[in-house]
Amino acid sequence: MITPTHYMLLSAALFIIGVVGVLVRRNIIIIFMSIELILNAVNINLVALSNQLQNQVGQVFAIFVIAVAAAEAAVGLGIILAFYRNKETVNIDEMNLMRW
Amino acid sequence: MGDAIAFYTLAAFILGFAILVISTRDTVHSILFLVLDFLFVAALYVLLGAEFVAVIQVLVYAGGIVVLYLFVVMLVNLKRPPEVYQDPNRRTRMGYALAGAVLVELAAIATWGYVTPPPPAAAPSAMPVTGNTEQVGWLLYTSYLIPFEVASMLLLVAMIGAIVLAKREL
Amino acid sequence: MFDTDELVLNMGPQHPSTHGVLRVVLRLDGEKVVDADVVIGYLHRGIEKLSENRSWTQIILLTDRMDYVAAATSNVGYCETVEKLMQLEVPRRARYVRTILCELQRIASHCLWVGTHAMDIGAMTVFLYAFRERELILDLFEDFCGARLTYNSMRIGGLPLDIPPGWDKKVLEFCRIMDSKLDEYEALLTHNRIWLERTRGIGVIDGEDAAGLGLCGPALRGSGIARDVRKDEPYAAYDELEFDIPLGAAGDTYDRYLVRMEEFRQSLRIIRQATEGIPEGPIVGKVPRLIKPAAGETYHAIESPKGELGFFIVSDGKSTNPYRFRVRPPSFCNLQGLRRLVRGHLVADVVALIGSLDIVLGEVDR
Amino acid sequence: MVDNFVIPLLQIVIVLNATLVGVTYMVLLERKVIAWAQSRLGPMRVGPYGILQPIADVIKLMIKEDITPARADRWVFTAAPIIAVVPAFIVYAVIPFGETAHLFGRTITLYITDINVGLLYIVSVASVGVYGIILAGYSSNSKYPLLASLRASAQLISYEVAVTLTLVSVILMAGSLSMVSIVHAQRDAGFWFAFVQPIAFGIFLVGGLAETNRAPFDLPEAEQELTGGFHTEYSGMRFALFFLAEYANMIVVSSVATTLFLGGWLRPFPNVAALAFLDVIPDWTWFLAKSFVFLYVFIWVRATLPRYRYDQLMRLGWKFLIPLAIVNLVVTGFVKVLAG
Repeated sequence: MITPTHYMLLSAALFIIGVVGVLVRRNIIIIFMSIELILNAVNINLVALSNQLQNQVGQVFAIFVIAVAAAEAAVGLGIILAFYRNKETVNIDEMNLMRW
Repeated sequence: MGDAIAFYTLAAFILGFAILVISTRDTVHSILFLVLDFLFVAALYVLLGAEFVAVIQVLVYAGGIVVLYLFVVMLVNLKRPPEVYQDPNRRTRMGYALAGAVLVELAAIATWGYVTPPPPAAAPSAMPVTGNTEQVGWLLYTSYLIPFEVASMLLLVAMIGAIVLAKREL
Repeated sequence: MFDTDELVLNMGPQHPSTHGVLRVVLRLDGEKVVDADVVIGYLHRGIEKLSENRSWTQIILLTDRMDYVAAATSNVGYCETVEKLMQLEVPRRARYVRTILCELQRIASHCLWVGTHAMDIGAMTVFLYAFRERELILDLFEDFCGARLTYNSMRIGGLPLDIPPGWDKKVLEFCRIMDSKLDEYEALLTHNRIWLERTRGIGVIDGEDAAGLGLCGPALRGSGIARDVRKDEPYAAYDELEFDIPLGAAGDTYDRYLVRMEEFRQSLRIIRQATEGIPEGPIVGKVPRLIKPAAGETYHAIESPKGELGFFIVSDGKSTNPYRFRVRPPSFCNLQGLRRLVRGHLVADVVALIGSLDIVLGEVDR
Repeated sequence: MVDNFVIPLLQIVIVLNATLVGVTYMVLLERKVIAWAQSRLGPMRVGPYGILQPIADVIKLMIKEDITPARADRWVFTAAPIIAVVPAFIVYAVIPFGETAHLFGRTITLYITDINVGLLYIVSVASVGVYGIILAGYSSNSKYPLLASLRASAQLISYEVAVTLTLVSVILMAGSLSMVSIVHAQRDAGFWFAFVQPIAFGIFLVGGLAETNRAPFDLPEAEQELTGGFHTEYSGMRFALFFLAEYANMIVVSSVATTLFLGGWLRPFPNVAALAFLDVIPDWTWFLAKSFVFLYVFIWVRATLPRYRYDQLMRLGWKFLIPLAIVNLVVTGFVKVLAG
């Protein structure tokens, strides 16, 4: 029997993988992708609970999360491009100036 | 039984690909694994009876957002590997340790903190429509109309922001 | 301000739309062409040097190999230069036949141009239509001299053979067919919105710049400069025939296209007049058995389909081959404009512009 | 057992095989039609009038050497054609070729499945197909394919927006995302949606041409500019997979257009009782005939029109088609609300 706890554990594990990606990797594109993983972990939770409660509100929120992720990706990648144009790098350890 | 097999298979794929996403050296491979990961998450949504979210997951995440990532990776054709330089003050092990601590905490909460929820509220039955897509749509355009509009505004702002950031000369 | 890398793209020498073995090294910013280096020489056979070791008659067949899609024009150009050097009188009948051949050749060459140009821009049907009509011209040439590509169809002082009986009727019949086929091409292209968008305002060059770069032929007339050797320094029978020189105004790819399309019709007009007015008479003038011009030099140009095709020949008066032989090929001169034309345009326009200049690499490299 | 397992499996096998054969003969049809348009004969050697040409082509492609360029990204290079071809085929799962057929005493549906998010499923699966093209260009480690795949990704994403917006207008009319329900809605309404949504229909056709990389939007594979585009470095079977994907996508687009705008398997004028004698013809015939018309138009357009340039294509998509689709959508919504 698969209970919401199973989904929560899966979600927690996915969340942590994302967190590790954010903390450990230095390529900013990979870090962004790790953030997407984290958002997906949240979505799994929302949808699983929505299924458990027989209430679609969780799915509505999952859709909002996807919308926010799209916005985040657009702006974030815009920043990456602008940054790359100036510094020719996507390594966050080299992004140590507030302005140039 | 079938549910359990499906869940464990999907969970294994989701976690496996997630680990590959953050561990692969080549960014493009990483993006490919991310797409696969999202597809399996979508399959999980189908398993949970949320077809609409599943399709949106594939359409927006796999078909839209990740293509954007791929686009950016191809635009920044790097002359040197992106991760050769490491900040001397970086504490990678600390990162692992912190993440592990959070995992333990989350797992503990999920396992012992989860209380069986009260029986479903009366809200769903008040909906005049049946079917997953219709219900999600109904909620989006009634109870959650304002958040929906805010989200669309956010997307608009993000779009303008992305154009301003990425375009060289306006 | 730093910028993203420029991408260096090698277009050619093996590329489907560089019309041969042209190599263009493009420096791209995204898809925008920042600069272009034109590299030529992949088809260099040393025709000019070879000619200095051939007898005057043998050179005719070398000129076939320069602009191989308009071989008859090169033949005529060379023979007229030698005739000018030797001050030979060419009979009127020969001059008329030369005019017909030159204009047929112009239509054949323009057919090839309109086909490949349209193909470069993606309209592949025009290509096959144009080749269908080019085939008719090749048949006419086959009737006349037996060859379909490298004609060797001219002799110093006149023609090798008289026109076969009934040939003039076939030529007139061809003119009738070609008239309607031209409307077909134009129906597919001239008012096609995509075609307009792809050619209007692409590679604009004003008359002054075009002349300064040494462009010639339709590429120059597209910019509004009325320079046509057939009118300015008439040769063959052009002074006796009526025709107009179509001119463009904007100097863009579309105007160059329109100029060439109108040249089709003008050529047909010339062919009709010339065919109906072929005078009787000998086909060869008084030519010495051994062609050995007196010492001297001369330059003579004719209007080939691609522009001003000039021959500069020096004879030392002693040997039976030229002392110096130099060609001013229109394709080579037009190609100089490419770098100026492509700057600021997109990769897709580069192929449109190469097509619009109508180059033949055999002539560029010689 | 039979109903849940054998019949669906048979349906899948039949649809897949029919599609494969359809694709190969689509290539022949295209060559023939274009040849006739260009006053040629087209393939004539293999079999009478060249009808066995596709078989020869397939054999040729299968036995040709499969080359992986040096310094290509080997895994991605191999995966790209598969990624391109799989979405093109799994879309067929929801396309209704007809309603039902009676065979050996059973009633069999003429579609593999009818899910209630059918249309969104098609759109989302098709959007995954983009990866095949992008990754092919990227992994070839060659400049022309890279340029082509950058073009392709931008083009496909842009036109997807316009196409999806037109689909929303149709969904508004039908009140359902299920492909079968959309056809039923047209039957109940008594007209094809092409007549009430002509703008959406037009945008869908143009967008469909662009989504399948067909002329005049075949920039990602512009032979004259990019020497073949994203599949320049591919050969043999892997090249054939791209080919397969492209033509399968063409069939998908025409099938979707038929279902959404031309009443799917319905006979012409489904509300005119006087034409009821047409019901003798099986419904899937109508579907195939209508799809064929679209395929023919695709080929016809290719034989006629020159190619757009990249920036013009983008301008057409973003500044013309998408605003038009939005206006159409809003107007449809208003009419729908006002009408009841």
